[in-house]
Amino acid sequence: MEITANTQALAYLLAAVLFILGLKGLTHPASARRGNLFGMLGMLIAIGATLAGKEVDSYGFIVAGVAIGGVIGAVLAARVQMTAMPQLVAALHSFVGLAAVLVALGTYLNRVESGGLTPVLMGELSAGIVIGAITFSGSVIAFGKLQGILSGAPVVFSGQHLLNALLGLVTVGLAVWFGVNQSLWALVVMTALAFVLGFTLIIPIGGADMPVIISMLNSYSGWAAAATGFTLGNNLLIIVGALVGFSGAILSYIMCRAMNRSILHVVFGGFGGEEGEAPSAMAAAAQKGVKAASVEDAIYWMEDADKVIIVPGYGMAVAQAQHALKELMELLEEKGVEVKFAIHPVAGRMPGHMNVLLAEADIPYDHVFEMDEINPEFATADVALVVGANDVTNPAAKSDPSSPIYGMPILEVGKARHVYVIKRSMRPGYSGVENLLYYQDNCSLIFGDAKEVCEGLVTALKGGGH
Amino acid sequence: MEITANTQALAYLLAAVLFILGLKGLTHPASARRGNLFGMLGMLIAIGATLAGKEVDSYGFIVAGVAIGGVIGAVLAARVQMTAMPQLVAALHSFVGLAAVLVALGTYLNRVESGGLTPVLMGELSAGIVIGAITFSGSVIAFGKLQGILSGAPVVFSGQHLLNALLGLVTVGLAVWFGVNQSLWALVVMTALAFVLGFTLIIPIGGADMPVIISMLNSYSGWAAAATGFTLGNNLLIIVGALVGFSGAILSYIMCRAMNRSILHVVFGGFGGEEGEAPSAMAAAAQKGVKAASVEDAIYWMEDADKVIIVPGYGMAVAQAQHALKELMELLEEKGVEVKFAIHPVAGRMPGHMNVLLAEADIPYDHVFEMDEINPEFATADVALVVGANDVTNPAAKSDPSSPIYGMPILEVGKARHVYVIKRSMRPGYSGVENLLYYQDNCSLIFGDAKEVCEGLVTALKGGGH
Amino acid sequence: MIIGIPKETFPGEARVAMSPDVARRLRGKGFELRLQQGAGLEAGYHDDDYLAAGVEIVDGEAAFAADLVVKVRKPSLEEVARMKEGALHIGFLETCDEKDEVLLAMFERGIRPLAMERIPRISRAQSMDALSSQSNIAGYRAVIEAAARYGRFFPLMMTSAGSVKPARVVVLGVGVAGLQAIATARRLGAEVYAYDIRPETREQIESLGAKPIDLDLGEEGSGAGGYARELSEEARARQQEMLADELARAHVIITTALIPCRPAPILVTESVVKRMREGSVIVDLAAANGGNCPLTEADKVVRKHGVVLVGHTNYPSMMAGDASTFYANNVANLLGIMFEESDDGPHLKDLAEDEITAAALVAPPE
Amino acid sequence: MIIGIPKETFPGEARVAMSPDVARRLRGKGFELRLQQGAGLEAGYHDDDYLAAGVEIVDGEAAFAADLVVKVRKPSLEEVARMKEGALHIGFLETCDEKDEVLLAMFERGIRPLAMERIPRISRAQSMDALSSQSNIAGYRAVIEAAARYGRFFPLMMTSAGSVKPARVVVLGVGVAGLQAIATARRLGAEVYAYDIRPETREQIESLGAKPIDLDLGEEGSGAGGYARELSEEARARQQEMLADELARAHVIITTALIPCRPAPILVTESVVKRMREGSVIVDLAAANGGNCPLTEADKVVRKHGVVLVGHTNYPSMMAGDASTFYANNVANLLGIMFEESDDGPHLKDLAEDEITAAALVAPPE
Amino acid sequence: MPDTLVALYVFVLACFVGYFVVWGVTPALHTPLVALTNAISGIVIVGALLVTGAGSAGATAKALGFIAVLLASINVFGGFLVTNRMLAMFKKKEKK
Amino acid sequence: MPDTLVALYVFVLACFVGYFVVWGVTPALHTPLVALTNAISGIVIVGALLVTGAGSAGATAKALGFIAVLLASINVFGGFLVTNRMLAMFKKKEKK
Ligand SMILES: NC(=O)c1ccc[n+]([C@@H]2O[C@H](COP(=O)([O-])OP(=O)(O)OC[C@H]3O[C@@H](n4cnc5c(N)ncnc54)[C@H](OP(=O)(O)O)[C@@H]3O)[C@@H](O)[C@H]2O)c1
Ligand SMILES: NC(=O)c1ccc[n+]([C@@H]2O[C@H](COP(=O)([O-])OP(=O)(O)OC[C@H]3O[C@@H](n4cnc5c(N)ncnc54)[C@H](OP(=O)(O)O)[C@@H]3O)[C@@H](O)[C@H]2O)c1
Ligand SMILES: NC(=O)c1ccc[n+]([C@@H]2O[C@H](COP(=O)([O-])OP(=O)(O)OC[C@H]3O[C@@H](n4cnc5c(N)ncnc54)[C@H](O)[C@@H]3O)[C@@H](O)[C@H]2O)c1
Ligand SMILES: NC(=O)c1ccc[n+]([C@@H]2O[C@H](COP(=O)([O-])OP(=O)(O)OC[C@H]3O[C@@H](n4cnc5c(N)ncnc54)[C@H](O)[C@@H]3O)[C@@H](O)[C@H]2O)c1
Repeated sequence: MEITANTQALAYLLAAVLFILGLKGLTHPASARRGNLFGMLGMLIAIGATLAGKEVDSYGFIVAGVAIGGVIGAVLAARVQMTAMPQLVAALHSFVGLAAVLVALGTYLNRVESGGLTPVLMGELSAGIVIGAITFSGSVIAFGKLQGILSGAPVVFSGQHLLNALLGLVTVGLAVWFGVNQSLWALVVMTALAFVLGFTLIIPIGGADMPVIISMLNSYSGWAAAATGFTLGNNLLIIVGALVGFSGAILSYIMCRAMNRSILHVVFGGFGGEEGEAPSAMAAAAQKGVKAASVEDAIYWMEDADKVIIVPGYGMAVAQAQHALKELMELLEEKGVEVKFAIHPVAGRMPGHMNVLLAEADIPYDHVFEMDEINPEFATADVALVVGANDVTNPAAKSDPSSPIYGMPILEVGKARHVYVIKRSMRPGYSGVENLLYYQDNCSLIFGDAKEVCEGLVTALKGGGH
Repeated sequence: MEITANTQALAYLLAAVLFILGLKGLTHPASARRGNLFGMLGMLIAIGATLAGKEVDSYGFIVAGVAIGGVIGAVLAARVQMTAMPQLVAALHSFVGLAAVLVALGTYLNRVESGGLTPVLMGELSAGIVIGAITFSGSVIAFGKLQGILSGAPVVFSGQHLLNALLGLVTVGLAVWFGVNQSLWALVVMTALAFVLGFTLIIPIGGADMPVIISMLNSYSGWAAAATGFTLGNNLLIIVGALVGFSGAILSYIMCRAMNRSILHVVFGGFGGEEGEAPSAMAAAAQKGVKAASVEDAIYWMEDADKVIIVPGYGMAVAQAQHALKELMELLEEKGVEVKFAIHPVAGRMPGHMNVLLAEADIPYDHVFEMDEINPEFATADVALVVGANDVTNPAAKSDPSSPIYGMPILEVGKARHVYVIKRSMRPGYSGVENLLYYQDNCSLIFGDAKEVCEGLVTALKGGGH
Repeated sequence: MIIGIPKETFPGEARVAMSPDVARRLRGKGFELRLQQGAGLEAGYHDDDYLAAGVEIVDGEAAFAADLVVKVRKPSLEEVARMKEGALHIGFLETCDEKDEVLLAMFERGIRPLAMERIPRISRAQSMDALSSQSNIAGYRAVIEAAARYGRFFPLMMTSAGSVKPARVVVLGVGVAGLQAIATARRLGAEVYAYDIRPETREQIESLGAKPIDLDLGEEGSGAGGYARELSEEARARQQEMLADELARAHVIITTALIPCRPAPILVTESVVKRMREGSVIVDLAAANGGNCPLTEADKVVRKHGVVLVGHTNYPSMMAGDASTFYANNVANLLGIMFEESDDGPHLKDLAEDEITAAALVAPPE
Repeated sequence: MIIGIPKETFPGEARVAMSPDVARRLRGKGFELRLQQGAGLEAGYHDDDYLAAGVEIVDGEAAFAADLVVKVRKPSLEEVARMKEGALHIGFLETCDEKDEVLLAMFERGIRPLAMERIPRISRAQSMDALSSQSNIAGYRAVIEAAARYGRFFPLMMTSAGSVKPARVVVLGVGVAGLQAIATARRLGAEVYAYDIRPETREQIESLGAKPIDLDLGEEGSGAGGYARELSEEARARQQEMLADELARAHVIITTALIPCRPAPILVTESVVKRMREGSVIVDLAAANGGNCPLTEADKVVRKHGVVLVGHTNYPSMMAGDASTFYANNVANLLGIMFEESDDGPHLKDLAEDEITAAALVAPPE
Repeated sequence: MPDTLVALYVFVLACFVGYFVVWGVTPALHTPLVALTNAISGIVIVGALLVTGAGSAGATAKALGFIAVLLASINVFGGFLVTNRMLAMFKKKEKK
Repeated sequence: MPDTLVALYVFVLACFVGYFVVWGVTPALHTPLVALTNAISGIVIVGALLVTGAGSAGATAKALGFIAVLLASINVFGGFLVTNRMLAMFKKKEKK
């Protein structure tokens, strides 16, 4: 069944709208799954409308390509370990990039034959090829770093920015040359240089910044698609390409902000370079294999938990975070979450230290439990929020006879479904012993001053915007 | 100098981008003035490109119209009282609506002559006329209500929704008839009915909802422009029309949410009708001519004030808002605002009531001042925030010898540049005397529980989003 | 206008009716002040301080022989005899009986007494209301007293040597003293419950973070002028019964329930005291009026059924420094509406004209 | 294993080494307990309560004639004589002198004493650390005492009868007692400053919302095991001088500065006391060791230069109920690591093996 | 693509932009934002110009167009200036 | 309007939509959002289809196109399914 160009255009518009709604949906947990569905539907419509359009009249290769690719994609997606997701996404990116390059080359070949080559078109083609190639080789490097094939450490060498700038200029020069002279060698060299550029752009970037880079490469792949759209005069590709390109860029920016990184620093590895306190704590954590988390991650699990147990320690006192905790408690209770405070007998630096402060913040006594009462409850808690406590949660006290705190009873926070620990650094507590809790799978650290983080939790819980 | 269609299209695109940036700019105080400039520039480019285009080749009427209209507009804008702004905006709306109707009619006439009438075009024309007409008569009514020519009270009559629905249906029917039969009488009757519909849609809506309605009519005028764009095949009109139409609708929704009103209720006057506590307090306030304000309004002035004086009273104690006030204090101080607490000797219900609570929240003693110390400072304060205090701020104690509190010294909050009072209702305080402070020009009330409002202030101060 | 400030002679009274700071303020308004030597000593104010404030230090005779005598406590008959005929007297009169012998003695000598306790409880008069200012001190001090006599912690404490539950404090009567007692006990970390017959106190109790005890007596407890009224026999019995369980679980009870010019209502019965835990404390601020607990003995601390009963009747005197300042301020504010400033010093106004002075001035019985 | 709990005979001592609750727990572990009749009375625990917990009520002889005697205070020579040969003794020994006559008497009779004050300050031992648990009480109680003896308000108060400034409280020595004193004074609304020679206390002071006083002594104050070390002559003089102005402005001073086995350092000199405001209060928790203020008199409350000096030496005893529970818990936790459970009751382990018992056990001098 | 379809594409995308652009507006700016939106909706002037300026336009159409130009001009000039005046009120004082 | 201009209009507007659409995303959804965006960028498949499916396409072009279709398909299928798996982790338990 062949459809008219108009019907196809309408279908394309519909697909574009679905993509927009899909992305919007993914910004909020409640609508995320629906968002993904919208995305799938949009893709289905886009492919269907293309195939049904009059431009496509030979299906053999297509069916084969889609079938093979589809199966590979599906199997990959189904088999991959959850922890290997980032690699997979990087790999997928590289495919998009390569596909964009191939499409541009194919278009060039087709047009050479049909003879519709204009300078504008050649420019569009070049853009598609260059961006696609950068996306490809960049993603390959990212994949290698994530997979551990390449070292995750940032590879910074002097003159790196100069080299990149030079490569970029030459590539652009070649594109212009190609546009004006239709010279095939220019096309080939340009393509090759673009691949190299992707490599030199991404290789200096450290493993910690990879999530941002993946998002950035995503953005590149969007621009490549848009360029392809221009080449083919296909509005759907343009819309979706621009959409992906811009939203990917914004997303990278948002991620950088959340991680307290400078976007410039990330995109051009080694730029700027000054790091604040938080990232260095994060770096230390990353080095030790400890998970760092954001306020929003914690809130995500807390806001519809059944039970949250808060474990205050000396850090809460130092930060004077008790008032913020009170507010957090109230907000959670408004959402129907049961909130309890667990007080270890030696938390803080004097007997009853936590009691004084919690009472000051007017936290009702019936919410405050001593260790023996509350320990059996951790197993049924969805989240244990450890606020500036350390030694009193350290499982080494139970398991490691060589530890100076061996034999001290502890709060068994590790039994909760999720554990979030608020502290400023990887430094140990009073006893100077490293806390084994942090290496547990269900435990993440939120680095920062306890008061600021708790206030952040409150703000996040209140939502804010949209 | 005539420009090519392509150049014109590019200019139009630039204008559209400027309009988008303009609107975005207006969402934040820092960029607002720049936003307005962008808007002006966009309009200049749009008009210039149109005049320079090949479609326009007779300038006499145009120059006259623009000159006269421009002068009238400028004079109106320069002369109007600040308090009469809403009326002016309503009046301007009506002009847009009428202009849209006239343009549609004019296009119809032009096309009848040149003979390019298709059903699609007729449909687009009808849409432009109907929406334009509704905008016009609706804005006229709104103007009348705001100006006091018509009564501001909601005029609700039974069967009103039925009538509107009927009118709407008949109008649409006539539009179809016109499209199919090109019947002039259908066009005329349709136009007339649309004017009536604008009237019946807006007349039931009460004065308190007028701001929202103005924004809604704004949205209508956008849709009218978009319809005109379709008629004329002009992409700029389409973009800007859709932009104005959709953003106006969203803005109406946002305003409703901020005022705690249902958008349905507002747009179809008298719909729903159940009102929460806040609106009824607002209603009482409105009746007495007391200004109600939102948390964001207060924050707007507080966040870059030099000095804010907080006046707690019994209501703070009832709401236990002291912890939230502490946080507010800290946030303001972070922004470089000087924050002081003013304690009236008889605030609360026991001697030292406020002191106990402020100390509980750990508000440092050196921030807390007694009446005699702080009274001279109100005159230099940018904002006085009265949190659940009433009698102790009542100027009647100084001015009204018949008042039971006559002779009691008060906190002279009225001397601050802006006064925001947090309380739940228009009910008086302990002494049962109405507070004359609320009628002062610089005073606004924020209705709600003191704790909730203070937490709202904290959240607003933290920003949240974008 | 000469103001005389004699030394208080009531046994155990440490307060003085004037503080150096307030004296300085009054001097500035043209009053002459004469203070009996050593009158402020027990409150921590030396004669030197007064001298520096422009007060003349005199002997007792001279202090009484003033145009206006300012005292804290009710004067003795002998003291009345030392006053000038036709003088004014400001101070607590501590009597509801207009035929009281001291009053009669005053009337006889043409002395016009203004009773501090009769100042009406209107917003305007709050700054002259010595009953409030002194009750406030009593409320604070009662809790300190209770904490000092209670052999355990007030706050909750979870320590490596075990946990202690917070003390359960019940405050009966939520007037000025009761509110301050609630606030102070809460500060120390106790779990505080409170009860009053006036229903409007519920919100006030919560405004201090404490928990109100609700009883349904079937009778309204609010009387005139913000004071409570006396309950019927029946309601009183119901009240005692309904309170019993709450009180028996308390570790500290602070009672402040008073009805002006009536014996204090009995709220804590002997059977309740018997049920309380060993070492519990009852501080009875109504001890002077018979006590809210019949076991209290005025001016004594006794232990009965293992419970410590504190019957002090003069808490403000235990904090004589601040109490005297407050009192002196109240007096000065009262003088502020009694006198008109003029070039030749302050002039007495017609005391019947202002509702406050009219109410405070005790008129001779017909 | 029979545990004997005699009545404390030290003058004024109201505590008892065992509480009914803890006794019940020990019974559950197979210990037999014998309590001297009436031993718990002053702490508010009746013999009946102990009986109900499975404790045998015996006379003094039987209580001492146990395998393990648990006491609070150092026994007298006469009491040592009543103990079984080779018995164990747990309690404070209150001496740093290994040649102390009571110790020697014990060694002579083969009695092995475990000194509660020698339990090391490591995380694991916190639940046995009676020095901490009792200091904690002293810190709280010291503030209550100060508030009761101070003739003014602790908190800031702005009232219609005038404002009072908050009391300025300075805490010297920020160990366990000092921290609790800071916390309690802050609760009451005082403005609290604190000082210690150990620099790590700075953060701890702030963690309670108080303000640290910083002095630069040019010398490090932290000693071994969390305790302070004694300063050089020179540094001590500098310390006194630099503190003087801060202290003279204080209304209440609570001193807790101690160095184990050394006389208490002098921090508040007479000249400072003279400069303090009339009616100020100094509570000297170091009174037993000579006092941080030379004017303090142990076990007395005196007034010098208008300042009240409180020299009580046994605050825990004033809160004997909670103090005894804490102490009993400490003892029970110590027993927990001393004994191994087995079918035929608890078995004593080798006390030299665990670093805690090894440190607590006092060995006869070579 | 035919013009109407192009118009539809543009319309739909512009609607999305309109949807997103004003979220997060500070309440204090509600009124100025309405005023600016109003000014921008004066874009119908472009339509009016086209109608009036068309050489082929008849007299009636020209007349209608003239009125439309006039009205829309009032709106454009008035709208932007009013917005400007409102925003002037929102000028905060300089921080020292 | 010529096609290239139309494309430009569409491109610019789509950029704005792209700019606005992901603001306010919950951090917990950052990774799934990247995954979805990745899947959507598989839209190049449309280009690949057009190149491959063009009757006029030469053998080289067809071969290139085929590989492109294959790669893009992996991306499309893999991308959406991965997103789905990630989101499955985010399924919260039902509130009682
Ligand atoms: N209770 C007593 O009587 C007493 C007396 C003396 C000693 N102790 C000992 O003290 C310890 C108490 O355990 P604990 O878990 O309460 O404390 P902890 O083990 O000392 O740990 C406190 C943690 O809080 C963090 N922290 C400090 N300031 C912070 C701030 N502003 N914001 C966020 N985090 C902050 C620190 O990590 P960062 O530096 O990375 O932020 C530290 O790891 C035990 O070892 C106990 O034996 C207790
Ligand atoms: N200090 C003393 O010793 C003492 C003793 C007795 C009497 N008084 C008298 O009490 C008065 C004290 O003055 P004031 O200004 O502190 O109190 P006030 O005049 O009684 O006013 C308190 C205000 O707080 C508002 N409010 C109550 N609950 C609230 C909540 N949850 N959230 C927000 N607002 C709330 C009330 O308005 P809404 O109901 O509209 O919310 C009320 O207007 C004086 O008249 C004084 O004479 C004082
Ligand atoms: N100008 C003013 O606004 C002002 C000034 C001071 C006091 N007041 C008000 O005056 C009122 C009385 O204050 P007060 O402290 O002098 O009171 P009070 O000393 O006379 O009595 C103390 C409390 O005991 C309560 N009481 C009496 N009988 C009782 C019973 N059987 N059971 C339980 N409670 C009982 C009373 O209701 C009162 O609250 C308060 O409401 C106070 O706020 C108002
Ligand atoms: N296991 C544990 O972790 C544990 C248990 C209990 C106590 N501790 C620690 O042991 C330390 C001592 O506690 P303590 O209460 O028994 O101390 P303490 O009673 O021996 O002394 C009280 C305080 O006085 C201070 N001091 C001594 N000389 C001083 C001087 N000249 N000037 C000022 N201050 C002086 C000391 O530094 C100490 O803080 C504290 O740090 C406490 O936290 C640790």
